[in-house]
Amino acid sequence: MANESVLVIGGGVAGVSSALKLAEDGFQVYLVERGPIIGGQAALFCCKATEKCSQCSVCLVPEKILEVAANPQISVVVNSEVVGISGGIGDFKVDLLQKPGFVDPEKCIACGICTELCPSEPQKGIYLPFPETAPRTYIIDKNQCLRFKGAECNVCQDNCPAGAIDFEQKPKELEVSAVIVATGFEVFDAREKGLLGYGRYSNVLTGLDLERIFATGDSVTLPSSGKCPRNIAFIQCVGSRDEYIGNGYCSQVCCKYAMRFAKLLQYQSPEAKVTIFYIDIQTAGKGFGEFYKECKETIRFVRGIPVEVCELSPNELEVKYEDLTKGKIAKESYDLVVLSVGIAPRKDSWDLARVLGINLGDYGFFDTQDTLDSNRTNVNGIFLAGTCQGPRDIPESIAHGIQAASKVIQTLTARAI
Amino acid sequence: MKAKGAFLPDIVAFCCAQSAYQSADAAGSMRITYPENIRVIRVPCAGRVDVLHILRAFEKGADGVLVLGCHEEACRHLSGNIRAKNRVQRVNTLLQEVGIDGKRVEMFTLAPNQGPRFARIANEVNERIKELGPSPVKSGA
Amino acid sequence: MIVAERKPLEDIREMIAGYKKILIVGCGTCVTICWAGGEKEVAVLSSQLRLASKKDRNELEILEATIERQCEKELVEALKDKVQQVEAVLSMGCGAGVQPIAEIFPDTPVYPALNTTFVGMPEGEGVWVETCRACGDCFLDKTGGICPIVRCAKGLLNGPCGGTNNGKCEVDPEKDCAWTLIYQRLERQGRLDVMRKYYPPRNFQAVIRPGKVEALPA
Amino acid sequence: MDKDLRLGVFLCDCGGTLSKVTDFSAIKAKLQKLSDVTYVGISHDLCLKRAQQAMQKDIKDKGINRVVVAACSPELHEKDFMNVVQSAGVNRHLLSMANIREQCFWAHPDKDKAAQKAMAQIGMAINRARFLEPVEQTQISVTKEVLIIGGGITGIQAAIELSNLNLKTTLVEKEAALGGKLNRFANLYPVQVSPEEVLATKLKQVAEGQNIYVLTSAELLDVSGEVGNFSARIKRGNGEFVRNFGAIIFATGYTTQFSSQIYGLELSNNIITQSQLEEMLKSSSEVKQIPKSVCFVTDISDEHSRVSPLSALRNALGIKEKFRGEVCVLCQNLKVDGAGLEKLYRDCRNKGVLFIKFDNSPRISKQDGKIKIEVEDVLMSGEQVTLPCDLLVLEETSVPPLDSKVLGSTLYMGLDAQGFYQENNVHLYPTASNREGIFFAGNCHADLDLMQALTDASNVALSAYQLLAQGKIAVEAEKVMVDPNKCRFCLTCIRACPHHAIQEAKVNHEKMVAQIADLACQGCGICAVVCPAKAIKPKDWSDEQILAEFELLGEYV
Repeated sequence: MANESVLVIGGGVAGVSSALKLAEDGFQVYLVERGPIIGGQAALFCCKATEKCSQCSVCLVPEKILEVAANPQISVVVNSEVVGISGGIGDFKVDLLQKPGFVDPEKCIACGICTELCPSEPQKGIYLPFPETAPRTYIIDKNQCLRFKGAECNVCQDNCPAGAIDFEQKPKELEVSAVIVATGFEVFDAREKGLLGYGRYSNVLTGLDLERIFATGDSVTLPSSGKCPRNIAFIQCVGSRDEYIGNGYCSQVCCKYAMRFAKLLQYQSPEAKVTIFYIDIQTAGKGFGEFYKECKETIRFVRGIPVEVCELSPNELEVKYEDLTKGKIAKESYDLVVLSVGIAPRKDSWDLARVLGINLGDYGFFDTQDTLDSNRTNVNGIFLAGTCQGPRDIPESIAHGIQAASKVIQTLTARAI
Repeated sequence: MKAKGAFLPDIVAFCCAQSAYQSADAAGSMRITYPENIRVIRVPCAGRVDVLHILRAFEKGADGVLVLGCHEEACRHLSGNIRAKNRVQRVNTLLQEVGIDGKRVEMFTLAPNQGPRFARIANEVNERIKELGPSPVKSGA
Repeated sequence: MIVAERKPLEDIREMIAGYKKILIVGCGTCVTICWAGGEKEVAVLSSQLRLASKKDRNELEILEATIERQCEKELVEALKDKVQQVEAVLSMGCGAGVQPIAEIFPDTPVYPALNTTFVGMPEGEGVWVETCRACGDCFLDKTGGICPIVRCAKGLLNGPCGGTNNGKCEVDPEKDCAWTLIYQRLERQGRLDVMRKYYPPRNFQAVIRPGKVEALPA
Repeated sequence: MDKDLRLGVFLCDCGGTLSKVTDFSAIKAKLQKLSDVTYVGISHDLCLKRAQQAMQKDIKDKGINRVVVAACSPELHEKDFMNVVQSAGVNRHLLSMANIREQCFWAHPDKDKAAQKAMAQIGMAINRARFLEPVEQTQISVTKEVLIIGGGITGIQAAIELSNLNLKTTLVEKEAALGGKLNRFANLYPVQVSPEEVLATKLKQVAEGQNIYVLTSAELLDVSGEVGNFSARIKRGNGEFVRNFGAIIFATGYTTQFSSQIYGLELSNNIITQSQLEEMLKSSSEVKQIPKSVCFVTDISDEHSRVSPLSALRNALGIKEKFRGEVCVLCQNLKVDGAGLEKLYRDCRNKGVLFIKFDNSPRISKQDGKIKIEVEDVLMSGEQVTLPCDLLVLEETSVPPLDSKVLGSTLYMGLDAQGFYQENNVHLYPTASNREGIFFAGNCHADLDLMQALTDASNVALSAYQLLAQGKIAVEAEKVMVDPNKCRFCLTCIRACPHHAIQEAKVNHEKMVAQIADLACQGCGICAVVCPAKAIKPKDWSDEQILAEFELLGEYV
């Protein structure tokens, strides 16, 4: 399979898994990422282990990123988007619009001197977004960089020992035999559910916020007071199983992460009370039934999704929900409310769909050709991987990424004969 | 050389390369500091850490020993972290027999992406060992 | 095989108190296999002793050696030059190992670091159970290969007693009733008639201590 | 350790940033004083090719035979440096690294303390280097054929994909025909294709696949050997034969089991299990009396598999389509966390299927043949509902096939609490067993729906393919070594090895000793620790190396 090349669009966990498998098989892989670094959403998530591993699989991500960084077969193209494609399987021509990234991954040795010297204060204009990035490259933050504020600043460029910073970078064209689309998902924007108060009340967070908080520190405190939360409510299915907002599907991850976080919060402060409001608890998956049973011992499960969250005082939130046992509206107060936001298709999927000529299916996820093949699209040679095709958790995204790689290899093998 | 008076414990931390060692790196990358008197020794799995390694560390003058492995059920070798835990317990008793406080050796579990947790563990353990004072077998102690 | 356990450290320290230089001898056979006196355990013990002496600020130098079998005089001879260097020897063999060393080196005090517990077999990782009392008058032919003298809490020859309870022993409900096992084994072999016989008390005097076995010349 | 040690120490100040913090020339000076240190070099960017070429040259020119690199974390560039060392003609394992960036200068703002720690770390790495040992690379040739156990959809799919990848497969199925559950299911909702169709297309592909050798009414008896060259004993009819395979894929699926104690009900003509219903729906022959009202009870036991709730949904719709009539599904939690399940649930509702959720199990009684179901409907504030029902369908629990336990133990593969196969590490290696070269796919090891099972199949197929495609596997010979003179053959390591990589062997045809299979060994070092005779040495992590690292305790601090 040597000297054939494959384009993987999207540097999330699915795309990375595809890329690694393809590279292992001798393909030259272009891993194109719109953002400045690969790893995708999961790279910003946190470990949810207590004494025991809760098997959220987040820890697989940094490891895979390092593998990509170390793999000569994979060239990572960041800050880039696919704007055009021509030809067909075996010889696609792909136009990349490469937003200037300014820092050349090939040259940057991630020494950190640029950050040190960057005059932009307090927020630096160039930095390493988080450990284990790949490419292991510092990025320029246009909102902070003085140069982008009109100043004649060249400090980083002048002082970079590797000469990696270059404010003019050129677009690219790639020639590849096949394409894997792994553009991932968007976290549902909880603001669309205005009544739940996200964005208005400081102590209403989303699952994503918790991920970030635990990823950067190792404990959560109330945004309002800095105190440790004592009485926490999780609200499930925010943006999932909801035809009114056009997401008539189960996101498949929220029940699991909510219960893991609930356990983690209680591990952090054992006296914390946790309530989970739900429609149906999804417990399929190896060993998860047992985990649910464990949770039921320390966590209160309430059937029914609250309609409204109000702020009584900066440190007190009131959750209004229908008490199904009594059949009337009930009010309970909490100091922290976590919205279990689900997986939504990327709003810009349609643009890529147009560029590549592939179909969108239910709810705006990419569609497949054959009901029994979740990778093949209507365009021969273009395959799907991960959450851009439908909701998946991390292990499933990895598996699906590998499956896509397998389909590519099989298809190209068949052509070779 | 050590500043007189202020007691800086010598702490040996055996770190599983699959998890703890990477979390130590992460702590550094995130510029989260922890006591510099902790000597990290990289091992392929917490299951590689032998009762003997720990005892010898004390012979060489360690004031405390840390064994850091993967979270339970996250061991690549299924039982490595559990074995390590049991060995740490055995060392506890072996040290007690000798008359050294068993609390000088401890086991913790982490994930590779838990830099902050690594730093916290390092700090806590450092404080605990300071409380206990220099190891009684240490020359000059 | 012979199963042994290490003595508590303080007992061992008492024995070797006052010596400045000792030799710890491991045995490469039974006690290695039951994790009591192999090269590893020799290293652990000497490390412990060094720590203890450092702690109490009294000097103690330790030599280590592990030989194939301590119960063979020829093999023990190999220790000669090491023994000459030390004031005392600490044997990590079974009782049968300590004695040959003491005999070969009559001028050097030899101390046991282990308690020899029983003849048995491994049950799980790191667990050994007694299976033979070495009574010298084997009864297994009549019990389907299960020894009631060891495995029945009462050592009955004509079991089971009234206390057998769903296959468990009344003395220790954790343990299986040996006689239930025997019954099942014999039933399986269609030899239950063996159980109907009465067996008079054993005369363990049959073996005059110390026991001796003289095989025909090979 | 080597008599003639020539240590080369390569310091990297990471683009000059680290030397801003501390004086590298001072470190260099100190290091040069140490015994055996023949060369100390300072570089600014060892992670880049240019500097690595220079490093390679230095190693050659100075005749260095042990390399110490003090730079960023070994997690980042250790492999690169190993390659440099190798390219310089020194064994790639004679490299030892000191992490002076992440774990010193980046972690400790106090420059002097950071520098002291760095010095100590380098010292430790040097001490370790003295005890490094070479490990030779070799290749082991493998059998380019895969054995697949289980001819259900997962096994079939794996076979097809392997065949697409030009790898021979032998597909072993217990029963007389391939297809497994596809032969029993009446529909595959939410997948809008009939099981017959799916099976037909798949069997066509199997027939067309050049490299697929199908064995029906056959069973795997036993496996010996190691990854790359397993030899499997297979029983067919009353014949028996042995064949060699490079890898083995288990796709033995699951079976269902009805336990009446969950309900205190015995099965009868109008109380049936899901699988009985499947048969009923599948059979083309007309059913005697068509049930007017059908009730499903699911998610009632503590068993949380996907299988049973899903079949309730599938068949609720199926029965609605086939017989009309009242259909009602009772459950605690509706399981919709799979592709298209929420949609399927809505279809059911649109077609008029009634869903009732309970917290307390419904009371089911039977008077003169008539079934009466009383349940508190939690969605109606716990109101008592009594349901007439002339066909009650009860859930089954999914259990592993009978023989999986036996196979599991004969092949030293772990089983989980329910007796399904346990992956090597459930989330790290989803389809790998604890043994190299043995894989699990489908419901024999996890709780999957159809699409997930297919994904699983591709995953194992690719793993097996990438393991065997080259016809040989590169391996590090004796990276963990047993000293046959010290080994007492106590079996401790053999029992302890998590990957079953150790088995018995004879040295010069008599003494039995433990021997480590290089291919199967994953280098965790557990065996070395449990060995009571200290007979096992992992060359990259030997006791000497580890102990050498804290020789310097107390110094530099």
